[in-house]
Amino acid sequence: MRVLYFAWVRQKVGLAEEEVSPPPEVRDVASLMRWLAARSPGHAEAFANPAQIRAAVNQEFAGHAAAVAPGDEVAFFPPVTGG
Amino acid sequence: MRVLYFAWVRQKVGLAEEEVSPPPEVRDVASLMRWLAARSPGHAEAFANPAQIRAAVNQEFAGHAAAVAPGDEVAFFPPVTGG
Amino acid sequence: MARIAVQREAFDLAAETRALTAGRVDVGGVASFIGICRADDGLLAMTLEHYPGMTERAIAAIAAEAERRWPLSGCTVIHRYGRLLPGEPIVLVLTASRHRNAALEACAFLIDWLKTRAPFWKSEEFADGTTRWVEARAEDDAATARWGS
Amino acid sequence: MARIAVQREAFDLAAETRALTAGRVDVGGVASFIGICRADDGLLAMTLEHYPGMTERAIAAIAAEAERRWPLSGCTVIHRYGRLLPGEPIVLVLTASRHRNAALEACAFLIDWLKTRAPFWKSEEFADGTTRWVEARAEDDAATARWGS
Repeated sequence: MRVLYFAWVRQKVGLAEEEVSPPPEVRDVASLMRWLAARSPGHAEAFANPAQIRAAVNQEFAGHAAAVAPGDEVAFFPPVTGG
Repeated sequence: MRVLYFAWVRQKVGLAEEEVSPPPEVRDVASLMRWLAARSPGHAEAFANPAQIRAAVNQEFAGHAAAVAPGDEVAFFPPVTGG
Repeated sequence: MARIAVQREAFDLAAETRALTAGRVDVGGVASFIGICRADDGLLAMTLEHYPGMTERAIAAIAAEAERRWPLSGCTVIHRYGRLLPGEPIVLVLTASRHRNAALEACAFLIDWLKTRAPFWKSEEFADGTTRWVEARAEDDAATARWGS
Repeated sequence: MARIAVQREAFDLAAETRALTAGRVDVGGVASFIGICRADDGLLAMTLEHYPGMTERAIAAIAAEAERRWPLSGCTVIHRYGRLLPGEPIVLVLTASRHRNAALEACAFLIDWLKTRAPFWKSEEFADGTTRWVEARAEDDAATARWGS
């Protein structure tokens, strides 16, 4: 699974992207965030308040209940500020 | 008094503008239209249906009850179609 | 203070946009609208007649109303007259503001009011040799009315 | 089919406008909006980060929604990324239609949806050496919400 980070999520994690292999019980965005938070102090800080985090699964915006599976591209970022 | 005509009013009257000296009882746009209508068959045709005519007095849109006086510039035209 | 022009010539969108923003760092958005002559029903050309003197005053009054309603940093209205061919631009409205909504709303307001409050008349020439004066449309009056008076 | 571009470079408003109208005689109006970097609060520069790949898809989806809602003859969205200085343009939205209202409304819709549905993030640099991420604003969500979903 490819995980991407943007904006202050990227800065806190300290990585723009990483390949991860979460265990089978990680089936949705919310559980993936909890699992990623345990990887480093930076990850923990980035995911300390999940309500601040938005996600995309395979380049489509996705809620925290959305399913994730091996092979997916999952991105985490703050609310967008385009335009 | 300077009177100007635009669009099909101008075409029907056959003039773009003329200097006129209406009698003192011509005090508003409506009575000026009635007085002008008697000047020629073209004027009569142009002013046959006063409801189709809009006016400006001294370059400001004016209703048919608006006052007119010697020295004014009065214009007659169909509803505008700008933009 | 708006820039108003009534002219035969075409206008330069890029130059007019630059003029509204050059040297400024407080403009967050520029909205524009260009009205263009369409070739509906075999139209060959359109001739716009206007009321020199009053036209400039009327457009300036419309622009002043937009500046009263929205916090604009700049506003440009250029309206052409004379004979125009299909595809040719007729009118340009440009509005600049700190905020996008002010620019966008003022731009829509200006073009709606120009339709019903600027002294222009359009005569259309068709392929079959006929000509006709464009009549005012009830939907343009409705579009003006939605802004109140 | 909209033209979508996500690029570092500035865009050419006049050329993009011409591209939407060249050779056509059925376009009655072209509306545009340009978003520009402001120097608020001592801002020195703004850096836009985006999500390559998803950005183009998200903008294409927003443009397709505009084309579903309004009868557009053309639509262009160009969004820049990278470091931009005050006064520099950030985003261009252009819409063309037979009718002015369709062009104007679709243009306003597109910029509202880009604010809240395109994956961009802005980091601001200030004269005092600090930087901060621009936070999403409730009023942008409200502006998006007014169009329904």
